[in-house]
Order: sequence, then structure tokens, then C-alpha cells
Amino acid sequence: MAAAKPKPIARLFAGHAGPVAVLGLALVALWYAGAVWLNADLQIDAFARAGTDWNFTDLVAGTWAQERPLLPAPHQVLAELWRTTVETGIASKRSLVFHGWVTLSSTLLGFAAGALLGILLAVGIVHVRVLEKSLMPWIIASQTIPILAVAPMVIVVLGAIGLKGLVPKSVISTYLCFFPVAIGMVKGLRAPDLLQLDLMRTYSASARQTFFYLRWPTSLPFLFAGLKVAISISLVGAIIAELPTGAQAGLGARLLAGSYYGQTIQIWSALVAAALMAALLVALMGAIERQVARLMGARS
Amino acid sequence: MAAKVVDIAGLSLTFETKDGPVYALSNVDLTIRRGEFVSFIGPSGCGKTTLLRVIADLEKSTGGSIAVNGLSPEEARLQRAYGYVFQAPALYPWRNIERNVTLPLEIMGMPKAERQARAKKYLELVNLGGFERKFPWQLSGGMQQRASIARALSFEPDLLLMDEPFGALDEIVRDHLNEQLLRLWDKTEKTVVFVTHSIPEAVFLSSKIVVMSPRPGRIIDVIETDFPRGRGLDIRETPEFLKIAHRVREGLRAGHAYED
Amino acid sequence: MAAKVVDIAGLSLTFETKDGPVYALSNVDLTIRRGEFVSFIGPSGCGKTTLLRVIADLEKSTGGSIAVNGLSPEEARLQRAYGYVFQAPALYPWRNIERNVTLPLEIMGMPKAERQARAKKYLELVNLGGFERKFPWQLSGGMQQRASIARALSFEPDLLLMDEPFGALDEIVRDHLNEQLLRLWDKTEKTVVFVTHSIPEAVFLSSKIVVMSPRPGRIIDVIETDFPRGRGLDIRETPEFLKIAHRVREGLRAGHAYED
Amino acid sequence: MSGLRHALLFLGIAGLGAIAMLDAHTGGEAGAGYALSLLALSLLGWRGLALLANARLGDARRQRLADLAVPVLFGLWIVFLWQAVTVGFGVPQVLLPPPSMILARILGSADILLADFRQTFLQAVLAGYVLGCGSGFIVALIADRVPFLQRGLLPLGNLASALPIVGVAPIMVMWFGFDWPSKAAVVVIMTFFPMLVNTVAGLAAAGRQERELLGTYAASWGQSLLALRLPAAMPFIFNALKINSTLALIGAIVAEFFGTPIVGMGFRISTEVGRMNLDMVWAEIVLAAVAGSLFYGLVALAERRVTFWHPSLRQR
Amino acid sequence: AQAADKVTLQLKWVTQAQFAGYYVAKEKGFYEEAGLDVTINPGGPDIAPPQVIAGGGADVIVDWMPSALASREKGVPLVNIAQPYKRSGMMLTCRKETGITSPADFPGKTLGVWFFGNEYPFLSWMSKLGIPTTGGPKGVTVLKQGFNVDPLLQKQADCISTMTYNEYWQVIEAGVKPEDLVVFKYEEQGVATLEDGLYVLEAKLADPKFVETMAKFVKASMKGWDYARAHPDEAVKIVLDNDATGAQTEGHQKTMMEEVNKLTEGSTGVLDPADYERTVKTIMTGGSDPVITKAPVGAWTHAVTDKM
Ligand SMILES: Nc1ncnc2c1ncn2[C@@H]1O[C@H](COP(=O)(O)OP(=O)(O)OP(=O)(O)O)[C@@H](O)[C@H]1O
Ligand SMILES: Nc1ncnc2c1ncn2[C@@H]1O[C@H](COP(=O)(O)OP(=O)(O)OP(=O)(O)O)[C@@H](O)[C@H]1O
Ligand SMILES: Cc1ncc(C[n+]2csc(CCO)c2C)c(N)n1
Ligand SMILES: [Mg+2]
Ligand SMILES: [Mg+2]
Repeated sequence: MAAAKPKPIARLFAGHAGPVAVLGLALVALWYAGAVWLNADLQIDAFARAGTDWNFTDLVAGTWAQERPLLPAPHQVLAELWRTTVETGIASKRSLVFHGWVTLSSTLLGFAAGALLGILLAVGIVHVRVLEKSLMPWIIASQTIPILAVAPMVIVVLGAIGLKGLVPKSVISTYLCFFPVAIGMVKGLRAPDLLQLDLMRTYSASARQTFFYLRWPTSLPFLFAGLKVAISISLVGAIIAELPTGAQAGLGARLLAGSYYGQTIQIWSALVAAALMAALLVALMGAIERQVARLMGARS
Repeated sequence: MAAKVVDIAGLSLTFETKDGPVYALSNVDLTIRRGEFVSFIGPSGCGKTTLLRVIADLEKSTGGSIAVNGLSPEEARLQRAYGYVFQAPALYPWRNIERNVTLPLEIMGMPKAERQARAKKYLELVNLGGFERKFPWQLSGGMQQRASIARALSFEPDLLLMDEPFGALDEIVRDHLNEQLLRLWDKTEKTVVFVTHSIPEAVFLSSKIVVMSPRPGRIIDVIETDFPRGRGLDIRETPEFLKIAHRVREGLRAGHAYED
Repeated sequence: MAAKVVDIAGLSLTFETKDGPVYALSNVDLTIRRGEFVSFIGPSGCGKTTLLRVIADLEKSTGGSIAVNGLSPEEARLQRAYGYVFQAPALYPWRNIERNVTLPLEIMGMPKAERQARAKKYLELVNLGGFERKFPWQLSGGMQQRASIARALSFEPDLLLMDEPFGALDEIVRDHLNEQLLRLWDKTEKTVVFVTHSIPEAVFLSSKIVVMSPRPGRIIDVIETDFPRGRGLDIRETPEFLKIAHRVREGLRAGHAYED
Repeated sequence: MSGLRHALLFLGIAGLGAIAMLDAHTGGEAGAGYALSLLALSLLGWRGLALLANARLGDARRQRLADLAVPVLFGLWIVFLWQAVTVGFGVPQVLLPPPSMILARILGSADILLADFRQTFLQAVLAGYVLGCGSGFIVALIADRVPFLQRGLLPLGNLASALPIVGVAPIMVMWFGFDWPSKAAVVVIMTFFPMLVNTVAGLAAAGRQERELLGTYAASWGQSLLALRLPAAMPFIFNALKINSTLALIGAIVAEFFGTPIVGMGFRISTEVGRMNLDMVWAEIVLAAVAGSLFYGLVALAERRVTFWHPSLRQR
Repeated sequence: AQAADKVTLQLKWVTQAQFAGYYVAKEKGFYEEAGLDVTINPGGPDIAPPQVIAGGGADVIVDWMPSALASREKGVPLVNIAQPYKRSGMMLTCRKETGITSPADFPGKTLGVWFFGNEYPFLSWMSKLGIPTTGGPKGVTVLKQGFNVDPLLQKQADCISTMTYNEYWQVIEAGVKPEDLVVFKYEEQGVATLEDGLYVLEAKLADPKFVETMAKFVKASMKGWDYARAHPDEAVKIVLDNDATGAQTEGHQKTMMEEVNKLTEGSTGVLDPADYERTVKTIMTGGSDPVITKAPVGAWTHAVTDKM
């Protein structure tokens, strides 16, 4: 490709920073507009109740400054985030960092267990016929069980055998996130070329060797696609699991409490925090994926 | 007489496809003894690869019998009786060339230092010294093919099954490798089964040439040659050589459908 | 004089790899005129494929200049100036053979009936009539290669770039396809650029033979031949033919590293 | 075929044992002997299943039957264990009702189940699934088409990946009302990301030479998409479709916890848990599992048709 | 000293002033004084306390009586051992502009109701009024109300369920004036049912040791409630300290404390059998689909409160 030095601005846009910034700004603009749109009715009501005269500027300003807006404006969320992260000690129960960490720890534990379980199941399914035939349909069925319905029972049962705190929540995450990994890995472990499998046969390689030398490397693109989905689902699972454990701490508890008391700004700041966390986790998986690909001699 | 390495009788293989069966092999009889160098030659699609794959237990015959080293092909495969060179290079893209060549050695549990020595030896044999650290996509087509040959040679099997190993190589390299292969065969009493499209190559290398014909795939001629074991490339000008080459060509032509 | 189809001057291409640069092409000068049949021949890894890929705009040169039909390679490619046969078949596994062959025609927007007629014509030319409904993995290596040739011929480009198209074919089919290709070239005033490893094939087909040498890849000899356009396979016995073949062989040998 | 005979023998014994155990009502006071015999029967059954799964029957129709029998028998076995354990050890039915009770409830409340199914599955799940998968797919295509967006959109797409249901569902109820559209919106958010990620990975999966081939035809972006990159991406896309088929169901049901009209599978589940009608809860769960499995099966069937060429479907 | 007896209490909902008495008793050391080591588990939207106690996750739970009696009929033998809440705080809150002035105006309207076992009082009321809950012009359209008051603010419902001590004030805090609202208290409609009571499993009451422990527990808890009534500000602070989500606001909890204190006022913890009978009567008039089908036996006991 042409090696001419791009201009600084062009260079900015050739990387990730520029496009993300532009689209991010567009998103924020859209969000502000949405806030006006959604909050206008209530604002007009409020003006009417207060009996004040208002013009469009007042309306806009009003919709961006409500205490319980339908959709809080970005700066309100940002202020709340700032207040609950930077201005609050991280050990405090009012700190979003504290709650974020509670959620993150069960996300990561659940994800690690889920990824492992998913991989193990896929390995079993690919290698053992009876597992494939008997287990697969039930794994699928298991995923259609509405988690929030059984979660309380799971928590009660696990609590009765002495498991409390982090583990039950992670179990829920694990349950949700092993599935994309398993599905992707089953496909991936079966993705090697027939010729490449034949080569292994000619060496009379054991199933274990075929697995490590061939199936595993071939499955990596599928694995990483699965892991990216899994880690975000794991986060969702961790948040869901915070409800039946008494919603004591974590982003889920924040969301619930915010929702219960109609504090939309709090909901949105927890939402934004969760989304940022997810994006970071997914980006991290992406970075690991690229690194692995580089080590495996992928063509850039 | 030397032991039978491959013993095939009445072998047939039919592929079932959506639009009817394909008769890839039909009633094939063939015996290959220890120390022989056997070439399969025949028109494209006549079943050479299929026959080689049946010997290697990569394909199951649908009729007749086959024994490899007196065992079923599967047992022979499990004993790692042979090395196989595929028609396509089949290198693993995530391994560099050296590690592609040492793959079978790793699987067979050879220590690392020895593996690397082997890789070096055979990569040099196929003129790929210096390319150890490259990945397959950084190699030309012919270089990839040579890497896959080095991979099959590296674990020094007694029986070599090679499917058009030199198809993608130029004449000079090909001659060079022909000589190397012959020397190897000579020195080590290996048995080689070799698929080729080149009549001179078949005649030069083989102690037995099997001419095949398509639809259904079958053997139409088996030619035994008796050139001295230590032969050089120069025998290619002898009348004996040309006579055999002519017979092969006639067989091939007979196997072809077209009249022009 | 006929128009220049390919005009290359001082061309070089270096691949940057982790362990240092690979000089795949170095200071290559070459002119190919309309109606010429040019063969590239040279040792494995000398840059034949790379040169062909540069012409086809699949690789960007790192130095020198190149024009195709007076345009940049990219513009020429966008005008669908050429048909390309890869060294490997590159068939799409989800399309059957007929639909693989009609792929370029679909993309160029040819009506269906016409496409199928074309596919039929060229599949028959490469002796694959009757295999239209098969999928690539149901074909032998040589058959796949022929399907990919039919695919490149099907849209009848003025410039044909072919990378060892006949490598996986037996002598008889090869001779047959050589003749067909020559006839096509003859009738239609096509320009053909052709990579081969076979010296007789190069001499028989070409109006110009380009002999290359590796490390760095460069041109060491360009041989013009003047056999009559309507030549038959029998010219291969003429002294003229043997003389040129000899010159090519000498060039090749010079390009090789080994002394044995 | 002695494998098959042995399999049937093992399964037969296990089956008879199971029936005998169901007959022996222990009334919640079962002891170690009961547990041991359950274990022994399970091992027997597993062995029989393993033999059956590996049995190679010459006849294609009988083979298909055997293939089908394995998961069904396995399932029956689970149900048996469930029944034996809940009845035998007297598990309180508010924790886990026995299958017999659930079955009775399914038969007794078919009309309610049907209404809930319509509300949740036929409306929220299907609409949300189509829109969510569709939008994930389209965004992936847009990102692929416009490199600028690719670099900007994907990181922002990641943001949407874990918008937690718990937070989103109430907001969707706020925006789209109580009825199914708000549930569909939740499903859209949940299914969007798996499709985005997999489509992006899939579009990158086409081989280099295959791409170059289209380059030589100067194929447009759309043409190479249709001719090469989408077919090559299909195994990935189907992965997403499969994952989403179960995610969508979970999403719709969970979303109903946060405000609905008084119909729907999620509504029923949350309400009946509060009323201690666990048999009804499990009846809904069974309904969800059956519907979800069928949905998944349909997607898997389509996958077989579309990606018949993929090595994973040609192996063995 | 003897090791403290462990007691686990499962609340019906998240940590808030609704449960101030228990938190106060814990923080002020009333439980400790009584030789108890009490763990308080907050509830949440999908925690059913009867299920928790049946699964062995708690020794004693806070529940509403209709839900507890329904669970009893479903095989969880719950017994009321004490009743800290004397009065019901449930009401239906409507926007005035909908034109609703009395229950006679309900037909054709959309009403938000809490489910998850909290719907029984509402269903009894409607059946008493003879209004079907299946929608249509003659009936009311019922929505399963979420956790908050949005449906009313956004006019998705004409009326919603509120508690005197909580949701009603959320509506007010959202800027709606009291005069824009019409409220129907269940107490005033004659369909009041007993709310937050303490329940245990029947079988455990056979153990005198357990009864004794519970007696100590109820006594200490009632001391906590008395303290909360006497020092509402301090009680609110204790509740806020115990709220692990950090989401509660002081203002709202203060209001809640005041309102809750009105409901617990005058209760010694001893269940008034007359209140019990009234509750049973209310929920048994459930028309075609009554909450419980037969009058429960042994669903309450004074055994514990007698020992205090
Ligand atoms: N998996 C398959 N399914 C169906 N038919 C097949 C399959 N593999 C090979 N065939 C058919 O079997 C015949 C023999 O194929 P084979 O690969 O053995 O030919 P070959 O002699 O090696 O040809 P070539 O020289 O072109 O490699 C061909 O007609 C081919 O189409
Ligand atoms: N992508 C790449 N990266 C690095 N090196 C490359 C790459 N492609 C080719 N090369 C190197 O460039 C040189 C020329 O390769 P090329 O494929 O053009 O050879 P060739 O003449 O076609 O050989 P063959 O006859 O074996 O096909 C080789 O040394 C090869 O290793
Ligand atoms: C899912 C669910 N929804 C509503 C309630 C109703 N509820 C019962 S007690 C209480 C606290 C009073 O403010 C509330 C809101 C519930 N328990 N669970
Ligand atoms: Mg072949
Ligand atoms: Mg090449």
C-alpha cells in the first residue's frame, strides 16, 4: 500500500481514537436530543403545575435538569458518575467503584468457570458420542430455563449447603456464559480441514494429540468469538444474580434500588458503568485474541 | 522373496454421492513387497489418490481385501507403519516451517534437540535450509510442497506413501529430489508407493509401475523394471528406458477417453 | 508493433518479515505485447507467482513501475482486464462445480442461460463434462485444478494469467490442454502469461520464455521463439525445439544453488 | 449388532428397576439403601446409553431411531431420578415439585399456558429475535463496509454488549409500555451483541486466496459479500443464531418481571413463585424449555442445510 | 456466658425503614442482650420468604398474612408468632384527572398491582366490589406493576398500588401535588389485611427451646420498634448504615419512618385474634378464585408472645 505519510488528522482517523470520538459525540448529541424529547411532557406538566411561563429554551434547560427524568441528560449521568466514583471513597457503600468491583469479581469468577465448563463440554461432545447425543439437547434445554425464576431456588439451595456471597452469584454467571463458549467450541473443534485431520490419522495421533495439535488451534477464532459474548453475558448474569441474593451490593443492586425509588440518574449511571465495564472486558478479550493470533503467525 | 508390505485383492471402493455412486476403484489386485518402489500413474481422476488412501486407512474399501504388513490397514496405521505426503501441502498455518516438520516427531515423542536436528537435516535435503522460522503463507507453492515432503521423511518410516510429491517443482529441483529419494530408498531398504503424472519420473524411480484407468478406476498394466539400484539420471537416454516409457504412455493413452 | 499489455521497468518487491526482508523481485524489466504467449520459468521460490500477482494487482511492488494496458494494475483489475488461474484451485466449497465455473460470469452479470452454456463449454474443454453437480471435495486434485482453469477461461478475458495451471495433470491431459490453449490463443489473439515448471511445455507454448532466478528474484534470460502459430505437438522433436529447451535448461541450472 | 443387544439389555434392566422403585413409595423417609439403588440403576442406564450411542446400525432408518432414542432415554432417566428423589426424600414441593405434579399441572392448565406462550414467545421473543439478530447483522455489515465506522462502531457496539437486563427492562417498560413491545426491545438488546461479534468474526473468516479470486473479477463489495464472505461467515452466524435462540427466551421472560399485563410466561412464573404454586412455575419452565429447544432445533436444521459444505458437518 | 443462639431473619423486601425495628434491635444490642446472634437477610423482587424458610435459609421471616396463609395451604406450614404491624399501609393511588372519585368509577380503568403474593388484598377487594379483573368496559385492566411509581407518573395506569409509607411519597417527591391525587386506603375500604408479621415453621414450635429463643427474639424486636418510634432520626441513620446498596436517601427514609411508626403504634407484638379473623374473612371472599379455600387451623399462636 502507498507508504506516503498521512496528514496528522488523517492519521488520527486512521486509528481507533478518531472514529470512536466522532461516533461517541454523535451518540451524545442523540442522547441530548432524546432527553428533550422524552422529558418534555413531564417538564411541561411541571411548568403548568408551577404556573410559570416558559419558552423553548426553558423547556430544553428544564428537560436536562430534572431530578427524576425519563431519560437523564449525559452531563447529569456524568456528574453522578463523578460523584459516586471520584468523590466517594472506594470503600464506601455509595461508591460505584465499590459496587463495580463486587459485580466484576463475580463476573470474572463466573466467566472463568463458564469458559472452562464450556470448553470441557465441547471437548466431551466432540470426542464422546454418548455425550453428544444425550447431553447436547439437555444443555440446550437448560439454557431456555428462565434464570431469574430458578435463581432464588439455586441461591436457597446453595445457601443451605453453606455457599454464600460470591460463589452463588458466579454460579449463575457460569450457567449463562458457558453456552456460547460450548456452542462455538463444538463448531470450532470440528472446523479443521479433512485433510489436516487425515494428516493426524497418518501419524496415528491419539485423540488427545489431535486435540492439542490440530483441533484446539483451529477452534481459536470460534473460541474468541464465544468468549467475547460469554464475558458480556457473564456480566449480565452477575447483575441478575444480585437480585435474589438480597440485592445487597453490586451494580445490579444499584440498578434495582435506583429503579425502585425512581432515581433514573442513578439507574443510568449504573447502566453506563456496566456498559463501560463490558466494553473494556470485551476489548481486553479482543486484545488477547490479537496477541494470540500474532503468536500463531497470523498474517497481519 | 521379500515380505509382502501391501497385499490387495479384488478391492473396490464406491463413493455414494447425491447424484448416484462414483466407482472410484473396481476389482484392484496388487502386491507390494518390501523394498519395492512402486509408482501409480494414470489419468486425472482414475483413483490413484483413493488407492493410496485406502492403503493408509484414510478411506475404507467397500469390497475386497487389503492387508498392510500382514495387518488390517487400521492396525498398520496405529503402528505408524507409514509416512504420507498429500497431494496438497496441508501445512498447519499456525506453525512455522520447522515446527511443521517436527510435528510428527513431537507426536511420536522424540526429544526436542533430536527433533530439531532431524528437521534441519530434511529441510536441507529439500533445499529449504534457512526457512525454518517462516510461516507457510510466506513460502511459494513449491516450497510448501517441499516442506511437506521433509515432514514425511523426517520420521523415517519404512513405508512411504507419496501423492504427487514433486508436482509443483521445477525440473532441476525435481531431478535433484528424485536422486535423493532414490538414494534414500537404496540405502535404507524402504518401500515407496508413489503417485506421479510424469512418465519419465515413474520409469526412472520405480521398480514397478502400476498403470491405472478411470471410470471405474482399475489397474490396466503392471510393469516391472530392473534398472540397477545405483542408477543415475543418465539411464533416461537408454533404449530400455525409452521402451518402458513408451509402454506406459500407451497404457495411459488407452485409459483416456478422447480420441484426438 | 502490437500494443504493450504489460510494461514493467525496474520493478522490485520486498516482503518484510519478522526475521528480515525477503527480496522476492529485484529490478525486473519486461514488456509483454498484445497476442504474445509468455512463460515464466524458474526454480521454486524465484518469484514467478509474485511477479504474476503484481501484474494482477494482488501484490503491490515496492519499487519501479508497472503498467497493464497502459493503466495502473489496479485500474486494469477494476476493468476486469484479465483472468487468473491460481496455483491452488481455490474453489468455493459451497458451490458445485458448475456454479464455481459460472461465478465470474454471475459477477459480471451474464444471464443465467448463457452462463450455463459457457460452463458446459469450458467444463467439456477440460474434460469435466458430467461433473457439474459435484462439489469440490468430491473431485480429485487434478479435476479441481481443471475446474479452476475452466473458471478462468469461462469469461474469455483478453489477458490470461495462469500460475502452473497444469501442474497436477498427467501427460496426456496436459498435452490435450496445451493444444486447446494454443488453439484458443491462436483463434482469439489473447495474451497469455503462464507460469510453468515444464521446459517442454514452456518451449512448446510460448512465443517468449522468461527465465528467472532466485534470491533475489530476477530475470536472467528472455528467449523469443518463432514456431508457426498453428504448430502441433510434433514440433517437439525438431532440433530447433531441442536447442531452445537446452538454453532454458542451462538458464535454470544457472539459477540453482546446488552444485551436484 | 451385539452392541445393540447389550444396550437394550442394560436399558431394560435399568427401566424395570426404575419402575420398581417408583412403586415402592417410601413417603419421604428414604435412606441410604434407596440412594444406593438409584446410583446403581443410573450406572447401568448410562452404560446402556453409551452402548446405544455407539451402536452402528446398518439400516439408516433404524440408526436415526437409535440416535433419537439416546437423548430421549437420557431425559426420561433424569425425570425418573427427579421423581424418585423428590418423592423418596420428601423434598418440599415449594422447592422442587415432582414431575408427576408438573405434568398434571400442564394438562390441567393448558389454556393458561397457551395464552402465556402466545404473549411471550410468539410476540416478544420472535419479534425481538428477528430485530436483534437483524440489527446485529446489519451493523456488522455497515462496519464492514465503511472502515471508518468499523473502527468507531465496534467499540461502541461493545458498549451495548452488557446493558444489563435488570437496568434496561424497567426503562423499556417506561419507553415502550407494559405490553410485549417492551419485552421485544429487551430481547433486541440482548441478541444484538452476539450477532455483531459473530458476524464480524465470520466476515473475517474467508480465506485469502478465495478473496483474491474475487479481486481478480473486480467484484464489488456487495458481490464478494454474497459470493464469498457471507457463505464463509455462515458457520459463525449460525452460532449467533443458536445462542440467541435461547438468550431471547431468557430475555423476554426475565423482562416480564419488571412490569407486564397479567399474561405471559415471565409474569406467570414470578407470580406463581410468590403464590407458592411451584408446579405452575415448572410447567412454564417446561414450556420454555420445549419451545426453546424446538426453536434451537429449527435453527440447527437450517444450519445443516446452509453450511452442508463445512468440515464440521462432513466429519465422521 | 452461654454461646449466643443464632437466628436468621428473612425480610420481605430491601433494607429500608419498613424494617427499622429489627435493624435498631440489632444495632442497639437488644438482640445481644437477649443472648441472640441475629442475621438479617434483606429481600428483593424475587425472594419469596416462605420459599426461603422452607429451604432452610431462615428461621423466621417477615411476611404479609394473605401470602403466609396461601403458602400454608400450599404445604409450607407457616405460623404467625407475632404481629408488629397493627395496621395496613396499602392503598390505591389514582390521578384525580382520571375522574375517579370512588370505587364505582373503577370499571374501564387500568390499575397497577403488585403481584408475587402481594396481590391477594387487591383481588379480595375487587371481588367484594364485584368488579372483574379481566379488563373490558365492566372490569378493570390489571397491570403487573414494577417496583416503582412510573406507571402513574407516565399515565400508563390510572391508579397504582402504593404504601402509605413509601410509594405514595415517591409520587409526591416526583412533583405531584397531594390535591391532584385520590387515594383509597384498604383500611378504609374494609379490606385491610395484616401486613408485616413474623412467621416460623410449625414443626419447629414443638421444640420449647425454639419457642424460647423466638420469644427472646420477638421481645427484642419489639424493643427495637419502640426505640424506633422514640428516636426516628437515629433509627433512620441505622437503616441507612445497613443499606449495602447505598441507594437510600435520608429524606425518603425519614418520611417512611414516620409513616411506619403510625402503623406499628400500639402494637406489643401480640397478634390480635380479631385482626386475624378479619384478614381471613377478607381473603376468603375471593369470589371464584379465593386466596385460600378453607379457614386455616393453627395458623397463629400466642405461644411465643406468651413467653415474652
Ligand atoms: N469424497 C469423495 N466423494 C465422491 N467422489 C469422490 C470423492 N473423492 C474422490 N472421488 C472421486 O473418485 C475418483 C477418483 O479420485 P482420486 O482422487 O483417487 O483421483 P486421482 O487418480 O488421484 O486423480 P488426480 O490425478 O487428479 O489427483 C474421482 O472421479 C473423484 O471424483
Ligand atoms: N507473503 C509473503 N511473505 C514473505 N515472503 C513471501 C511471501 N510470499 C512469497 N514470499 C517469498 O517470496 C519468494 C518468491 O515466492 P513466489 O511464490 O513468487 O515463488 P515462485 O517462483 O512462484 O515459486 P514456486 O514455483 O515454488 O511456486 C519466496 O522466497 C517466498 O518465500
Ligand atoms: C416483586 C415485588 N413487587 C412489589 C412488591 C410489593 N411490596 C411488598 S412490601 C413492599 C415494600 C413497601 O414499600 C413492596 C413494594 C414486592 N414485595 N415484590
Ligand atoms: Mg490425486
Ligand atoms: Mg508459485
